[in-house]
Amino acid sequence: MEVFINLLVNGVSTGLLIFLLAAGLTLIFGLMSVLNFAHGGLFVWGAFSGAWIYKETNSFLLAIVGAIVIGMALGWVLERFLIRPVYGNHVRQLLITLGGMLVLSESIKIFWGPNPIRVNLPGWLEGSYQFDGIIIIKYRVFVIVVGLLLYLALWLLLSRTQIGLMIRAGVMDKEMVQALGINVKGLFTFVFLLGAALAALGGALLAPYSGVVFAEMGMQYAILAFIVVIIGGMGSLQGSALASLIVGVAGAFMAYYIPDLSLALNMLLLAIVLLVKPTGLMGEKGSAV
Amino acid sequence: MRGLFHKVPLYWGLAIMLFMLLFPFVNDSRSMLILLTQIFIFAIFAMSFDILLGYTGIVSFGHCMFFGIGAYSTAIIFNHLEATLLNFMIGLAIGIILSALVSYIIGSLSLRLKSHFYAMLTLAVSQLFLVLAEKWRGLTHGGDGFTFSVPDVFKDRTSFYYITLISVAVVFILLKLFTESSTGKVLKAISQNEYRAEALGYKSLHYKLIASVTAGVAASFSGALYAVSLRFINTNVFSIEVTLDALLMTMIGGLGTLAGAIAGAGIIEFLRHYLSELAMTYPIFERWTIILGFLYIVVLLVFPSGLAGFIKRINLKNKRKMKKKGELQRVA
Amino acid sequence: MENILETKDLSVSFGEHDVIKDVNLEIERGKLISIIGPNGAGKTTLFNLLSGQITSTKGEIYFKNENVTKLSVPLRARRGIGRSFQLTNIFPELTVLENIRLAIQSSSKDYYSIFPRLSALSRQQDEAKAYMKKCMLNGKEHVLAQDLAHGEKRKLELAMLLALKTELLLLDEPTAGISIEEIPAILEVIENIKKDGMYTIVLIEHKMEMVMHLSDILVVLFNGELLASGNPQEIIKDQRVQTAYLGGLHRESIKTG
Amino acid sequence: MSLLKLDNLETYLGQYHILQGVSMSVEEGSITVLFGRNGAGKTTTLRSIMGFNPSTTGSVHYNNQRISGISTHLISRKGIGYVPENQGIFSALTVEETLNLAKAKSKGETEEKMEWMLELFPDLKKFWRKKSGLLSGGQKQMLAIARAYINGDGLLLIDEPSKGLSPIMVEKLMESILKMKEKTTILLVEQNFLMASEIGDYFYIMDDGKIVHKGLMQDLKEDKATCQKYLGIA
Repeated sequence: MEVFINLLVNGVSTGLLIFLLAAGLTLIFGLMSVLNFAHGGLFVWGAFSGAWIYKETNSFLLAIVGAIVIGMALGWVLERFLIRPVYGNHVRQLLITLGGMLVLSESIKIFWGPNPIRVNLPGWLEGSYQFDGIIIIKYRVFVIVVGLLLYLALWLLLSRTQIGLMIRAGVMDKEMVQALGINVKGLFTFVFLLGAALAALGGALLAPYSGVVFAEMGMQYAILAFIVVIIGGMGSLQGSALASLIVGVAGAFMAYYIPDLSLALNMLLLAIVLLVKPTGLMGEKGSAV
Repeated sequence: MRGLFHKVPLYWGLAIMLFMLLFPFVNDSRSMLILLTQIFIFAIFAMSFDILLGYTGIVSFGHCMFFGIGAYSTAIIFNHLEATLLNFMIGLAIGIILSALVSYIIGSLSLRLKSHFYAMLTLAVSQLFLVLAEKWRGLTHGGDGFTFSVPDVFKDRTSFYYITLISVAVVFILLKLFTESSTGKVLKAISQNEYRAEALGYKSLHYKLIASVTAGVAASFSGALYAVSLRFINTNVFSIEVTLDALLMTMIGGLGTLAGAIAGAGIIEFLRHYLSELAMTYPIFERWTIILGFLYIVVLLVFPSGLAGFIKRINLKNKRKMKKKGELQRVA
Repeated sequence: MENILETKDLSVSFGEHDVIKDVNLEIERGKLISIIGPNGAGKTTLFNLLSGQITSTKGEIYFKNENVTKLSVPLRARRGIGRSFQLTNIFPELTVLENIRLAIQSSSKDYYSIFPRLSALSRQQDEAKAYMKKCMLNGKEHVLAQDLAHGEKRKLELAMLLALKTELLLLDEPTAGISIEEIPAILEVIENIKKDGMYTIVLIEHKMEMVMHLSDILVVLFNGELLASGNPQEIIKDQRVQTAYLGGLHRESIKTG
Repeated sequence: MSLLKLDNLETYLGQYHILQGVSMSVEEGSITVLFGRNGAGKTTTLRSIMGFNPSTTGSVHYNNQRISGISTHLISRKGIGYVPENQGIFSALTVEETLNLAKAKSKGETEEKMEWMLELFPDLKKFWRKKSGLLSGGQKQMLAIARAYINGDGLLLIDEPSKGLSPIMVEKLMESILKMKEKTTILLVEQNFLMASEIGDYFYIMDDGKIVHKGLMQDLKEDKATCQKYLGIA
């Protein structure tokens, strides 16, 4: 029982971190059908800059804010210089964002060296809660709370605000949104920066959680996020949330019981979804085939 | 054979081949031979990628897996059995069969999906192979890798140089014939207008499968040669950088030309060689991957059709100029 | 003369809206039939039904006495139903010859061959040249399709249809988007094909002079129904056809529906 | 005074030369109908005005301001509402959300416009919280028109509103469009001659990317020869 609860908490918190990364990917894809391979690069930049700022200033809050700011700045550069020139050309988008990914993760090594760096938990989040033999690590609870709050905030943004309305309409018919006097390019930049901020935040939260960060982490998590986005259905926020939790929880259990197969598990999930419902759990736009 | 090779490129090809055949007599610098051997091996790899991206329009981000399968199959055979040519053939055959199988399975699962999905799926599967190679230590010795001995004919730099040179030439001719065959034309047609190709009665999935199996097999061959050239292997052969090399080489040389892939392999390998030499004095160049990354982005943004496209454009301009001149003269 | 194509009560509806209603057509081999009717009458939909792009909700299609109602586009193409589109659909980066060869390959058996067989190549070459001649594309063998003039692209498309061993050619506005100077050449190609006697052509066309000049039979479609068919000269004088074109039959259909 | 003026527009779609020198003007407070067969270039004309398919040469002036060459959202903000051929319905948004979105970048009396539209199309009020994708074809067309009017009341571009609708529905729509003339100017693309000729003031006829005829609708109705040449059969 203790093991079960611990694994569940682990899984949910990992799942929510993946969700932060996947949310941006799926929103960007839904609005502009741009598949941004470089998204994982923003995540790993968030992780490193968060860890670095925390070490320098000893303020966790500042670390998170700094990571988000840096992530957004890089996101702006990506959008402006890599993605805008290749709008509408899927193959070139794929190719160029992969290049962006490479440059982002390699430049990590220039700033912080090629070796993994250690990250410590902030003091007030160290330790754990204990109930009858069940040990729950504080930081994981913190991640779960933050993740849920962000999901709620995103949901409110999309369903209750005017800009959310514009985004939802844009996903369905970009041209018509323009014809209503709304600047779709501006809207896209907004969504892109939002996605970058979420990815960087995800990275910054992950760093103390895993205790060590390394440049290749970006690609690893990007693949996880892609799997989640496909399983959930391209362009669907709820789908991504659900799939993140599935992947996170299933991964946690797998890592405990059959550790060698944990990545294979995700591939298996992916293969099943692609075979049975290529549009994903909650995808309806028919982005597949 | 008219139409298969236009005359001028044929002469050029023969001249370059002749030069390469004579090269070891002119210059026996060991490092130069090694560099050229490396270029030949990667030229095969890049050509195999060109079949996918350039001729069929399939974006695969996991091409390294076939390279790695070929490399590991040969390496593991040599690790367990004697270093004979026969065993090389066995290792090669295993690699090729495995690659054909893997590419067939992945292809039939996902080639009917949109390009995004295929790109992602191949990336994910190739990472799976990376993990597999790291975890299956009994066979692969994990990330540390292992060394092995190879037949003597491969050990001698000059003879290995010729083996790889002839391999490039043979693979080039085979792939050229393939792209000029009826199947090759259908591939080209699919990359331009898939819907229309279907309407002509071609089942595009079958043709894409043929392309991806062909590419997988050729990549596996280059991987085997690569392993032999190093006499050492580790999980790096499954890394995303290997796929990126293929991308970079074909993009720089120009898609859909095969010769462009060879030229691209030459450019990238030379560049890498000199950059790593520079790194001895300027440590910043240790991170030459980032330079290649920037180069790749610049090529994509500024010369989307690569070196070959650039040359074609200049030729076209000249032709148009000549034509104009002719017209003017006629008017005069 | 036998009928190459017959439709029986062919109907299709999108939602509650009937786009084609109980169309019964009988098309004789070797004839040129023009389908006319005001916009929205269902002409293109009828074409889509015949070529297999969409499937009917009711009724059957017989091609050479075989029921093809349920067959897919490629299968119908194999049997000899071919269609040109309103926008030209060729492979821009292949040469004219290669484009036609692709079509020949598709209709011949050796289409999975991985290495070129020289004998097959030269046979295909000759065959392709014959089609090029029929479609007046002589001398353009090695021109990339993208460098052709607009009208020539249309001709190439027709040549590819013939190369597919198409017996029933469905031509959707073959002169649309083509400059006035190039139209006579296209007309000549269509007449060339018709003269052969092997091909049956169904045409959707708005240019009435052309329709009157080419057609053996005129079919008028209105609101998805077959309003009239027969000799062009007589059809054109039909009062119902005249009003249909101005949208005038709407009121009547309100009464009946 | 002419509210909208197109001067010698030439537009290409890919390699196709669709508009080959289109000049026309729309008088303030009128309904102008653009006729022509399929593929004549009517839809492209509207799309060129909206900036979706900008013309390579020529100009569009609205309210004596040049609007060709600026991006679509800025053109829209000048007060031009657009109803596309496929209606452009945001199927997952409710009627309420759709109309609220239309207000987002609109100036002036949006509440008043909204009220009038709901009065004109009471169905919209009835299905206020329904997803627009679930509306009937006619209701979707009403929603598209209401959205365009609320978004920009200076000029409405309406592309074939009768397409795919039952004759009764078409008649109802045309009546509503005629009523809307009280407060706005309308450029209507239509195939249904009898319907459109009853509500239109002026007409243009396009063929092969050119304007081949124009004038008062009254005159066209009597000009059987022109009617037959361009709209009917020879």
